[in-house]
Amino acid sequence: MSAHPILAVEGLEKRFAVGGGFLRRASQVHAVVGASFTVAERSSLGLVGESGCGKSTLARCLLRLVEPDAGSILFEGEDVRRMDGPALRVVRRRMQIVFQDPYASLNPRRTVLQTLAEPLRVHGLARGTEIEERVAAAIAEVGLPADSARRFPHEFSGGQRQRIGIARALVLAPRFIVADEPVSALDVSVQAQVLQLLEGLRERHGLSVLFVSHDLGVVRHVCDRVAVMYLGRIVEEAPVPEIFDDPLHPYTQMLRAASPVPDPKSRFALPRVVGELPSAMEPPAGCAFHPRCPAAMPRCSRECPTLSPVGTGRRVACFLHSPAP
Amino acid sequence: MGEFLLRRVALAVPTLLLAMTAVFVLARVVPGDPALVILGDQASLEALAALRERLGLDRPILQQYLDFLLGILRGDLGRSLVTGKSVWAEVLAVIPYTIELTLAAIVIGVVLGVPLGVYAAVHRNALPDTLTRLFSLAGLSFPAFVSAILLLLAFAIELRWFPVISAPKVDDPLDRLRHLALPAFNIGLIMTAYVTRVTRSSMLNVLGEDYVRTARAKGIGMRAVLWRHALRNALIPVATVVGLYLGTLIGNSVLTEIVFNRPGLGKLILGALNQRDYTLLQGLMVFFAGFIVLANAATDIAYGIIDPRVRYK
Amino acid sequence: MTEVVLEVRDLTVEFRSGGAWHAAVRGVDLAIARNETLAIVGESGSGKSVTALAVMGLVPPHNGRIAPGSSIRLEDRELVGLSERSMDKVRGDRVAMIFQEPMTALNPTMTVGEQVAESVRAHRGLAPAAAWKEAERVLDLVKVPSARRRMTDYPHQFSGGMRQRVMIAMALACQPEVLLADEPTTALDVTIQAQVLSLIEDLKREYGLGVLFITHNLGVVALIADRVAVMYAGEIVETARAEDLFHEPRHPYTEALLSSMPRVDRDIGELQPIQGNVPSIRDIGPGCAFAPRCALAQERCRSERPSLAATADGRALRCWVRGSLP
Amino acid sequence: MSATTASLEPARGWTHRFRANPTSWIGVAIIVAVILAAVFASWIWPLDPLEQSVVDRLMGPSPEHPLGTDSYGRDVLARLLHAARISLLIGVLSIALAMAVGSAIGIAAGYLGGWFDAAVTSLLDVLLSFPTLLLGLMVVAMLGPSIENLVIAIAITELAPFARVARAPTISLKSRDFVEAGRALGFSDLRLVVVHIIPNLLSEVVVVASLWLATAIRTEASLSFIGLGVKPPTPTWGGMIREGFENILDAPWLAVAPGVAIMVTVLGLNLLGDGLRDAIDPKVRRD
Repeated sequence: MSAHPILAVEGLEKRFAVGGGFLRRASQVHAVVGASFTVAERSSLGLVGESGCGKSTLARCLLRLVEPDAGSILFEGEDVRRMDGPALRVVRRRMQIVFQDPYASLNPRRTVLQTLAEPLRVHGLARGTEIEERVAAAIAEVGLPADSARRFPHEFSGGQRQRIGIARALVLAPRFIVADEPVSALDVSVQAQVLQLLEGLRERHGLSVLFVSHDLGVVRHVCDRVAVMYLGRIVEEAPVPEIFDDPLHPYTQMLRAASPVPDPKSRFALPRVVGELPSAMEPPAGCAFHPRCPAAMPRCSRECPTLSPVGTGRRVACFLHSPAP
Repeated sequence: MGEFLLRRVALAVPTLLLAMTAVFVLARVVPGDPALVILGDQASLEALAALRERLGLDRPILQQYLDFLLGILRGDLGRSLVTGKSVWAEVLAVIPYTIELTLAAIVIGVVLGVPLGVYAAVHRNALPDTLTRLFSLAGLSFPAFVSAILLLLAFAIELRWFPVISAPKVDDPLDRLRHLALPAFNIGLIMTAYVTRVTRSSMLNVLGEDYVRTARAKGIGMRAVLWRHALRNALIPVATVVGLYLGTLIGNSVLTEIVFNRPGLGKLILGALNQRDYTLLQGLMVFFAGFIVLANAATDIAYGIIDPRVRYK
Repeated sequence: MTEVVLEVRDLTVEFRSGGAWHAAVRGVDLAIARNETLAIVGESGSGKSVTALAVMGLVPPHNGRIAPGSSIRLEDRELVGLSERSMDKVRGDRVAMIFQEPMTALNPTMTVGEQVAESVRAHRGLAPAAAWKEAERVLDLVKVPSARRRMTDYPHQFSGGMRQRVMIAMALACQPEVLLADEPTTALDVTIQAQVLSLIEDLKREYGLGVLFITHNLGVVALIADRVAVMYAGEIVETARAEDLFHEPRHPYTEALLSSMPRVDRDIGELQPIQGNVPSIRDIGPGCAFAPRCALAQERCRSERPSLAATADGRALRCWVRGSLP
Repeated sequence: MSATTASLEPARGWTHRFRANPTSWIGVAIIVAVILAAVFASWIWPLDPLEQSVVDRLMGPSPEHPLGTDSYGRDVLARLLHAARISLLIGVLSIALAMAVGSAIGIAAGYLGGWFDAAVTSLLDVLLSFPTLLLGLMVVAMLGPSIENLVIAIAITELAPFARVARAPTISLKSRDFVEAGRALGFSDLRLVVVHIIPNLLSEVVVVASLWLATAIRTEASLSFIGLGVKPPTPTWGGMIREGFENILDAPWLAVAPGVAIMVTVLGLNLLGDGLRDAIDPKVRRD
């Protein structure tokens, strides 16, 4: 794996105003707090966490589908956040997204051909019969039947629709793909097909991937490195086998322990998980995880640990693993 | 709850301002000269100038607007050009009749419409449902004045059960009721058709909800499920939609009042139109706009009372 | 022999679609004993939820029906063919159900206390005040923090996990013999899922419940099931004790399902997806429903439907190829 | 919400559901009959709707005058058929205007959001709840009665429903993944609105149009009845009822015939619109 990053994110922030309106001040949700990470060329980074942890917002910030409030996003050395309209259009050929819900991510009134041809036309990348050829190639590549081009999304199953969504992301020949929970809406048997497809494409095209998921099993299978988010912050980042076999952050440990494994021998370890996710509008002071943390120290409720390197190639935001103050 | 009330009432203020502004603009888009429209082509130049001054049309538009708003703020809706009485006095003289009529219609509509809608929803796609649907569609297809004329023909002219001209003696409650019956029945049936329709579709939606299945799974019996779980939730949209329907209801009562020659806002408006009573018309518009905005606020508050989710948002 | 509380025999449930009746559940046999969790695992459209709804007598009457010959026995009482009124006495009292979406399964305009108390009142005939007290006790039991104060709150003021606890409280208010749980943790995050699963497990032990747990997640099955029934396209294809099933899956579908599932506890190398899609109930051929996707399918599998046959070691299998093995 | 799920239903199926519904066929039949009657009025009944005849005043139904004559001795059947033209014309034109302007406002508000949306929404709330009839009445009273002004007045009263019906799905479509995907692919806002949003809300707007066409025809008749319609002697249904109402004791059929005509036409449109709505709304679909 080359160490040269295709994407380098530094201090990314996103706040949302929630509620509010006439005579009432909006509360703020700090959806992403100072996120910094890199994705190496031809590698795949997993972003995991529970619902509401900000992983999906972070992913969409990278493509500026959501406008970040602060920080920098260096994609192939250029800052995406500073790009104006035309430059952004150009960079969008090279960064693409695959969505979770295969039913919502396709326009129900456009045929597969129309859906796949539109990006080529808009970017002026092909014309005439060349468009049809490239669309046919994309259809074949994602493993859809050859007669799919003239059909509408509702004629396909969920798994097939997800293949169309992947074909649409690939048709502009991007270098980097954000996959936002791409298999969580699919049945188990179909999920494996789509994961296999994504793996194959990644290898053939030398793609780099940010893979957002709540399913640790899926992430273990498809990712090289994983970043774990809790209430808007990345709390741990590490290479794949290590983060699951030897999680350092107590939250990663809890998440790992709570993730079901198809083996009844692990059952009596039904983990005793403490508490629930606090409201993102009023996150706890100090380390946001301390109210649920079995190893919480007095310090944890006052200060927030920063994400610091531990060992080789790992980072964790926890006082248990940071040098003594 | 208190905070919710306060917020909702405060929200009515800008809406009210917007509505008043709309009335003002509408009253000023008259092509040509309102004075000319009012007095006709034969009017002398002096008379026209005098009327313009009286209407304040000679002043700058911004000042007219401010005067208009300040007047409303003081509760002054202007004076009738024809009678010289204040718009308030004109309205207050007849409004009890209109209120009586619309209230009766709402009562008829809700009392008949809600059970009918529930019944149709529970027996959906069966014969009673189809009949109910046809009835409500037919009811919605009658312009209020056509049904009023038909009722008049049948029950007042042919059968002579009710008076042809509905001008009740004020101090005789029985006579009042007799004069109210046909007009109220007329709008009430249209209202029933509407409430039935809305209740049915809202009830159908609610019956498909997960929590209705949960209630069934508790084994509390179909009746309890219907009345305790489904109807309460189904009534939330019904309340809003009925609130929105108030506008149509007022329009219907105006037409009905005209057909039955019954005193009320309808006849007041018609008179103002026929006599080109420009200021009375504008005052009536302000009155209606204000009334509608407040009625909307009231509907929303009712909504908040039935639906806790709105309150705590 | 353990005491069987719920026994389903030859259950077939049909739905009308486009003027014809199609069976969504075909010939399902199940038995649940006291203090036992039977998991039904299957993908969407496999008929697992319909099976539970049929037990509750909640198959929508205007387009669904339980076919004649089906039998659902709760202890010694036959539930198929009971009148709505008699069924209402059973539902929520002796057999209760919790659903997948805790967000939508609670009535938004009734307080949580009212909804729990309602179950108690319906079957115990308690006075309102007594029912209220009882509801508070049950909410305490399912570990809703400060239950007394939260009784007057509305569902939208609760988190997803807490709502599912409220659902469980409602289901258990009358101490039923059988609890049907239809994907109760699918909408929840894994940490909350773990809490809810251990709550169900604890309550099962405490009250000797028979639990029918429906899920698509094999990991969850491994966590809580004593026995497992695997459903595919409306039929049970394999039943076994949980340890046996995960240790040695016999039906090709079960086996394929396990090897197509990525695991968090170890690297498994290549995933082996099942080709094709789950068939619609409207187009199932004469043979084994899984045959079109099965790597082992033979001529007979495509023409003749296998039956669910018990094996010597207490398992059952619906397969021509593997069924003949010892 | 239901709005959007409805419009995103696959195209196949809704036509089938519409055709399977017998009441929608009655609606179609009525509307076709009314349109034919209006278009071929002079062929169906060749008498002149404006020709007066003092001797033939207020005659009851007879072979020469199947629906009798009015107080000027004009043939009621001829007037009824010609009035259909005016009613349909005003109805269709005003709905077309309201649909174009109203949907544009609603789509703009929904797509742009923010303060613009807030301002538009509160204005719509007022407009929506203001008595349709009174609003139309005020506008015509101010502008003076003519076909154009009637069209404008009725269109104004029906802007709000179209704006509302277009706004809600625009908001939810805007955040749908396929629109988001379009943004990620570098499509312009204009393209997203025209190619990806409008086609998905069109069916709903059309359903609303057929239902509000019924209201438009009713409003036009009501305005004519009050005396704010097209100037006499041009025949309109509302105007005929107004004239007939003056002779209600002597010649009740004068008011009844056009009354029935309005009712049947409006019922036809409502049946049609209802059938369309049921067909595209999955919630009320027959299973």
